[in-house]
Amino acid sequence: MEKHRKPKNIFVEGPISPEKIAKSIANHSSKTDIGGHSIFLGQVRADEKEGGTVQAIVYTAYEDMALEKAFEIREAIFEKYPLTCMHIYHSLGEVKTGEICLFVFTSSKHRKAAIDACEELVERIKKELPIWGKELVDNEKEVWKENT
Amino acid sequence: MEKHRKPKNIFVEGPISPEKIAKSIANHSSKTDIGGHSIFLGQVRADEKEGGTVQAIVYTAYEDMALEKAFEIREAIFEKYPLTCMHIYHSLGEVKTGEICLFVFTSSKHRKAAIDACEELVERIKKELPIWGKELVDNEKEVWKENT
Amino acid sequence: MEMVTHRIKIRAFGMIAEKLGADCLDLDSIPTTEVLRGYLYQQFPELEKMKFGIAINKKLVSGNQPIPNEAEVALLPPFSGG
Amino acid sequence: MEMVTHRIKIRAFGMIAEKLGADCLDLDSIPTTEVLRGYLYQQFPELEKMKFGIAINKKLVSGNQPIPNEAEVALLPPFSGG
Repeated sequence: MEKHRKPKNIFVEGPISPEKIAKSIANHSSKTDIGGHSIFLGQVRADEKEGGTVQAIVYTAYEDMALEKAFEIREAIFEKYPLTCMHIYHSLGEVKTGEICLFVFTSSKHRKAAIDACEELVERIKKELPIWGKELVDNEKEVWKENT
Repeated sequence: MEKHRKPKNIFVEGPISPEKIAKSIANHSSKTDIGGHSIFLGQVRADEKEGGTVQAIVYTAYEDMALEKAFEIREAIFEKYPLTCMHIYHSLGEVKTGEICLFVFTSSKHRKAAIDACEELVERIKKELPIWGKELVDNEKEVWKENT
Repeated sequence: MEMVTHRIKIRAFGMIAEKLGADCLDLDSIPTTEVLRGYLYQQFPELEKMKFGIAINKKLVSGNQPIPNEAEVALLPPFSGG
Repeated sequence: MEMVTHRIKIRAFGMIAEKLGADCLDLDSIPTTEVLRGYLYQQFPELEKMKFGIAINKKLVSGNQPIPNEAEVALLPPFSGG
């Protein structure tokens, strides 16, 4: 049996649909050692920018590096918390306001591990993955986002 | 306009379906000031008990008191965190192993408020709502759960 | 001529209801939670070994508390929702 | 007779790619990240006002670092995923 985990693709073209999230949840009903799931969803906001309102964000990434880094983060979080499962999905391309661009999902026997791991994952994803969002404003200006 | 919030029903007969969760997520796509959602799901575990494996939990509640208390918790959490939305659903009746019995959903402009509020809600729900789970074991024994 | 009686309604949940053999019980002449516990322990000795809280009109109380007439008094074993 | 040249491949992302007008750039004779920054600032003066990190073969580096031959060197403006 191969125990070594390989980098999984985390990228989804366009928005992440609620149906995909539902399917991912349903897939865990056979894992009856899970007691709690923690989910974080990033949604594109209609922020007011100079000259207009954000209509969408277009995401690009340095994909190879992002996947390697996501794998490294996954391994570190699995090491730190007693998790049963962990899933990360991030959009590429255009995601309109109100749509989901990030889906982070952790599951564990007990709630605390799932909740803490999910929060740490979200922070690390935002800080460490080479992904960029360009906000499209309704006056056709474009503004590059920056995580703080 | 009526600004006073009234206790909402939080109880769902039987398990909470992934489709209900998807629908609840989709309902928020029109709220374009939301930047992050935090979700916690409680799932029934197939724990090993004296004489067998848990097959299901049957939930009962002191419903009137639970709704009053849930309302009080909701108000306190809305007071403490800048949330856009908050939803709480808890099963009554039988929920089989692998099925979802608790769905807590918070949304905010920024992720931190949504994540912190969700975690606090889950803790308070488990500690303060008069709800009881009786575990059905496969040898037909019944074991009352107790939150710690 | 009718006597004015102090009546309360007991609601029991979870394993307490199982021990009582009922969800509901109408009692009179139970002026305080201490008297209530004494009465219940006398009637249902098994309860003495069980942990349960008391809510009066849907509010948890602690220590010895007066029970108003017509109150709904709930016997609440440790919660286990979620 | 061919000279052995030190070649690197530059990949640019986000607003850095916009300023460069390209996602990719092949350069030679760039032995260190300091030389790379100097070259880029000279060719694209606007970059000097912009914050960007450098990854060599998909690993972020800091300070002045040697760039191996055939390396893939990425210019990474501040991340904004999620």
